[in-house]
Amino acid sequence: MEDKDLKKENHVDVKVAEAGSYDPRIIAFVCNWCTYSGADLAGTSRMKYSDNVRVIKLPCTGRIDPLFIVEAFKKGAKGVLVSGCHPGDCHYTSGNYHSRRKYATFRDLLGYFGVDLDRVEFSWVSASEGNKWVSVINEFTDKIKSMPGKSTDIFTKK
Amino acid sequence: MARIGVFVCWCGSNIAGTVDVEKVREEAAKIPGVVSALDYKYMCSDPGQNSLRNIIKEKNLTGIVLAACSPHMHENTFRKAAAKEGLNPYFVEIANIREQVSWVHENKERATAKAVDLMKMMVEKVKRDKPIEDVRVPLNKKALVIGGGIAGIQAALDIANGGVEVILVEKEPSIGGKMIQLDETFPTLDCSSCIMTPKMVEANQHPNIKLYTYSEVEDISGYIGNFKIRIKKKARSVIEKDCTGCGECWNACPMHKNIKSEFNVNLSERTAIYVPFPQAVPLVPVLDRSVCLHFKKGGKCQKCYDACGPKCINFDLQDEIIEETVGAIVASTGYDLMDTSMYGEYGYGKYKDVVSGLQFERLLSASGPTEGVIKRPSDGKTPQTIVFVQCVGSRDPEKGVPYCSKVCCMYTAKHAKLFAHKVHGSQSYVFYIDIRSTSKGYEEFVRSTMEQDGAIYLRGRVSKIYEDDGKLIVKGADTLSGNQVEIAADMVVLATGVIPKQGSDKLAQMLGISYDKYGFFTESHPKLRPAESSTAGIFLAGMAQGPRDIPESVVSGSAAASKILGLFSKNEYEVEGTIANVNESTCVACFYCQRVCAYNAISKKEIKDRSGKLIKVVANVNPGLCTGCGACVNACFSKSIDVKGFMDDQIYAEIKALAI
Amino acid sequence: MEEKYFEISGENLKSFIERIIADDFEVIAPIDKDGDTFYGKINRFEEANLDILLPKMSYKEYLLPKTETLFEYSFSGVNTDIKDGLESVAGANQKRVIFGGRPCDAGAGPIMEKVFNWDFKDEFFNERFKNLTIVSIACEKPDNYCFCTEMQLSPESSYGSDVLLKKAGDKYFAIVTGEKGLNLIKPYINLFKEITKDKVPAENDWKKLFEIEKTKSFLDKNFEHNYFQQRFLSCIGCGVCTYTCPTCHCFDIQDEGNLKEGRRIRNWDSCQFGIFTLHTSGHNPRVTQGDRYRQRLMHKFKIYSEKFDKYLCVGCGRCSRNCPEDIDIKEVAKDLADMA
Amino acid sequence: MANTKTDEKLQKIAKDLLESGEVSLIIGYTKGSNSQRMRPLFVTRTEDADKLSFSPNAVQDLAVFLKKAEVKKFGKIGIVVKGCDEKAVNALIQEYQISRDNIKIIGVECNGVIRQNIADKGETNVSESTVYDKCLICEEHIPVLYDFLVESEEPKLVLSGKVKPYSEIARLESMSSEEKNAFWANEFDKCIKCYACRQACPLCYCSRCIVEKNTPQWIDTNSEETGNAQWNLIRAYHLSGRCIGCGECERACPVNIPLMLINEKMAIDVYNMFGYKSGLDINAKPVFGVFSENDFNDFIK
Repeated sequence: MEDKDLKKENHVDVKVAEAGSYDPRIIAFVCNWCTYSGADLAGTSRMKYSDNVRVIKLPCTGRIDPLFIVEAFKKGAKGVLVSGCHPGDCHYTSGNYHSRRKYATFRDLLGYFGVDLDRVEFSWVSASEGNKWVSVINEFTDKIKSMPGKSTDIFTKK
Repeated sequence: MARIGVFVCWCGSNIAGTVDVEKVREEAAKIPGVVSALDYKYMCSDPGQNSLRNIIKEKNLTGIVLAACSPHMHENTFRKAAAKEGLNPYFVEIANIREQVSWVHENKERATAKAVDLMKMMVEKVKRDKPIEDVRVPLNKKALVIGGGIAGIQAALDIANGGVEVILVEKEPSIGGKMIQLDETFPTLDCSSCIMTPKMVEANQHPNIKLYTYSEVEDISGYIGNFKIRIKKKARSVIEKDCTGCGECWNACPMHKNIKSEFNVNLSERTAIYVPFPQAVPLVPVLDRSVCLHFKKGGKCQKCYDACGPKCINFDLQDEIIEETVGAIVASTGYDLMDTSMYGEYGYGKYKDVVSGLQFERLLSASGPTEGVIKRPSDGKTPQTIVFVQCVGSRDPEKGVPYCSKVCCMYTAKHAKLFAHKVHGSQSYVFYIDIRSTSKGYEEFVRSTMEQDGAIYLRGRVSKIYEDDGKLIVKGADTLSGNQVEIAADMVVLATGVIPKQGSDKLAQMLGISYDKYGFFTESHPKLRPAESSTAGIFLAGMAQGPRDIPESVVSGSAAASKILGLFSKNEYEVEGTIANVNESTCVACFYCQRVCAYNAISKKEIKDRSGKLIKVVANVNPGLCTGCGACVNACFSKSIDVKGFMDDQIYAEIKALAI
Repeated sequence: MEEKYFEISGENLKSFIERIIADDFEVIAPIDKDGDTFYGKINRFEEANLDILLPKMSYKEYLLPKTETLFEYSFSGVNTDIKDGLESVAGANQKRVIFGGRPCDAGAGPIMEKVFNWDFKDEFFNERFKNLTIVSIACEKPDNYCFCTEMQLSPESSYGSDVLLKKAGDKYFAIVTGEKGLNLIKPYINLFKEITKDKVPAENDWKKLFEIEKTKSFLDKNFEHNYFQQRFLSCIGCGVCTYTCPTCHCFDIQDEGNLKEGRRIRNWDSCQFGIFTLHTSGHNPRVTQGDRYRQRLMHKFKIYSEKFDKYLCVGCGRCSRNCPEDIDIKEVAKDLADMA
Repeated sequence: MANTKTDEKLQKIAKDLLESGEVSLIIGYTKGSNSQRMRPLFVTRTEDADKLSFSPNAVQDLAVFLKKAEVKKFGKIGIVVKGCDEKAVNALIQEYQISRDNIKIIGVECNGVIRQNIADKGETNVSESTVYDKCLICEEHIPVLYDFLVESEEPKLVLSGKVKPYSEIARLESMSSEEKNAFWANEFDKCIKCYACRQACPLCYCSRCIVEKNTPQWIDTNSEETGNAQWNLIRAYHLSGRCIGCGECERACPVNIPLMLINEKMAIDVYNMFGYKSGLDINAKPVFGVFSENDFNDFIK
């Protein structure tokens, strides 16, 4: 196929979204070494998964501040995923351990304030777990899609 | 004002087949601050890189975004290309629209929309990139090796032969470690001291090696290139430089009963002033003050002093503190054997003729207490039947450790073989769980022990050992035949498992390196960086990392040495500049950052005014140690610390880009 | 307009309030909430707590909301649309009545009005102030923290009220100070009985504890006095004094939004905050809490009065009652007067 | 009012400390603007020590002053603390804000302090219905650490169990997300962003609070539902596992947001998850400065 044809054939109008469908945005904060690589592996393995997710890469789970979750909700995310190396596998030794304490506490606080905890997901996905990445994203997306319009966060205007 | 260039790669049809690259480019052009947007078939190709470089030049870009494959693929390629045009290489951001878009999504509209989003996020991120300079740390080209076993000696020799000064610190009076205690080595059966002694001597005489025996590292501070070391040289009570090693002193010592020889694993006795073994390096005795009559009875006895020709015995010598500065460290502290007395059913400690593998080595050794004739400790008779029990403590999560000690299968085979060679007509039995003989010549070695030397291998565990009429009755299971077996043996040798050297956890804490739950030092990466610790400038070698045999220990010593020689081949150590950065004006010195830092990279810094008065204390990041993981950022309440390249502001901008 | 005087029975006052509520007036009155009393919207007369001396917060927020949108913008990629925040203020809340406040709170209105009009006419404030009708009730028993009398008002002052009610047994005397008040009661005038001024009992002779002019004269001369640093060591800079004050009016202008849409807002601010005067350079002219509390005193008792011939304080005593560290501004003002 | 024996003891300790030069400042309480109020007193001269006093109206946590630069300048400081307040001193030592060597802790046995808003209305009895909830769950009537202890002459607080401290927490926990959300939205709607909660907190010692940082803007500046919720969430998060429960934030709040329902909830949960209580041991490592490999992991896929 000529380059020109390829361009033409694939030209789409980005703005088109299926009318009436609920198309929630999901933001995923992932560590560079495990989950980001795991997501890359899903790509090189040509696995298919839901396209609602937007990944933000950070060096380590230890760098993923729970407050990013708040910011993601503030800016319109309907679900937020935090994912990093399995316990014991942290590239930086202990970033995920330190953060796990914070997440447990922060999540608790969010729940107490009435944030629907179904909207906040945490996972450990290693660089070899492309398939786990796919299932985490698909399941989370399905869950978020199943609760349209339910606004139970306290960070966006009602 | 930002001048951003966006380059959308087709990756042939890999991206362009699923993502409307032209649309991505059009959307990019609309973003304020984007002054150039281009799509191209293969951005990573030479023409692709050239057009990128040309546009950087033409448009005087302040940042570039590649919407292309994963940053793990080509981030470096594009950074280098940008750097060639004088752009800070960290002003390059990658939107991963291949691995995380085109290859995983099928709906073109939606894949394109996602690609546009990812591109926008990176545009907003790159707008907020700050120039990052890689950090250069000056190097003190001197190395410290802690532990003078085979791994440490090998490391020290390799480094020294590379022309670099080495300080070798050994806790015991002599270097040599565990290897010098061994008799012959598997699978070649060359004698351990024959191959070890020349190495020890070489280390002692090498002009680039400064040897501190009977010494311990007391304190370490600093970081790669600049570690400050305090070494405690324990008082030997012998003036080293004057001693000739003649032996008059220990021959004169009246204390020759009841002091067990450490070197012979309690199978013989030594004097209060002693050398651990005749080939000790240095051949200078040590006076053990805890048992010496002079010290115990108020200075009356001085027989050794009287006997000494050069008069080099000095009872008043004190511990000495030596301070050194080095640029790199090798931690090769070796191992201990597990205490097997918890296996009451084996009777170790109770029956004299139940010995450990290392004791058996000493019984085999020509330099050992029996001069190489195998004799029972109880009555000195030569045993005709020996039962060897493998996996004592190893692979036993209940009572011992869950890991495999790796060397026992081989040394047990060696013991059985040597036993057969030395005592003709004898019989050995080996209780094993599995035979692990996976290196060159190992399997053949075990086979020959079984087939040529007649050792009977029984797969199963020993349940009980007891004494009966001068014999040790060994009861166990042969799981292959399903029979219970009972063997009347003259001796039992336990292949005790290995554990990290006592105190290695303390040393690890001092060094700021991580260790596993057993106390073995952990590698920076178990596969790709096996010679490096988690802390820059500190390298690992030998059994301190985990069970391994002699060739592996030698390899690891050499590996650590070559890492250090590589490091020292430059005058400065270069670290990626993506490290933490403290805002000193808002830091309140709560030091949560320090608590969560896995690399000891945070220290306290005092800010003083011109008159020297303390204004405040703040956190300080050591660029040589920081890895840029960002745990400190997460720990900081006032947000006074940030990581270059992943600043809070940039993360927020990425999130915000999605809301636009 | 000349002042007009009326009598109204307790019963009729209740009818009056309930009828204005029925006629779509938003009536703001002291209501009991969370163990204290705050101003809030009432739907029935009984909800108002008319016995309480003063609600914990003033009703400043009805004149200067804690967050006010000045304008909003949206950017389509080509055009920018701007919506003036005043549009939502104008037209709304035209029928808002503050009922049951005290003369001190009422006195704050005109004092603030001066600030918002001396150079730049603040349309937001003016629009809100214009639409507010204030029906106050004179105090019978001021407490120890009250010092309106020292602040040129009194427990019975009608300054700033559109209607001032004075309780007398079962009934109230109503002093209507102008058109705004008269317009409010006109449709319900049959509930009121007009009387002549001489029928309204004369004001009590309220004693002053100190002369505020003396406080000012101390402040005139003693900017660097050690008193401030020592006395306000116990100030934690919480700003509760300024936030609950009916006359404190500092605000901070901020932008919220992104490339696509956003707004400019103004939020309450406080001179008690460390960063209030923090320069970008890192220099802060008011380093200590002593400096900051002095600023508050200066502004209230000196700077404002030099410009507007009034003090920026109505003596309500909220800052003292609400201060977590028990700093009593009346005591402080008296200290300063005594030292003058 | 006459000196009580407690007052005399306090005065004596303060005088001795000042006279011997062991401290250059004593932070204590003195009688306040009405008979039912106490206020902080800063004593630098021995003759002023006579003004020191203590009563069940001594509601303030004086440890808050230890974070003030103006106070730190005094160097060695003596401080009068109740059991709850003393935990703040410990936490400040743990977080390197003060040095144990620079502080003399004058502990006062406390059997509860009367809620200020009812004391202002004339309540003088110390009973389970008049003291703060924190007093009902107090386990440190005698401070855990002190250099001097002044024992109380007040009768011990009698707990019948009828008054359930922080009972709202259990009620809130049993609510649905929507109900919780509505509850807190209503509470935070009252917030005026005066940050009195922060200023009154002895452990909010940052010289530049996260709310004041605008690159990025962590917390919306507005005092509406978004900005208020973010502020209250982040304040609570930053104090989780650190709050020692003195309740000063809630007392200072001019709009009566029940902040202790948040702080106490987090204290309970942090204890349940990590076995840590703040401010009990100056040698303990703060809960977010350490981790365990076995930490709670159930919520992570």
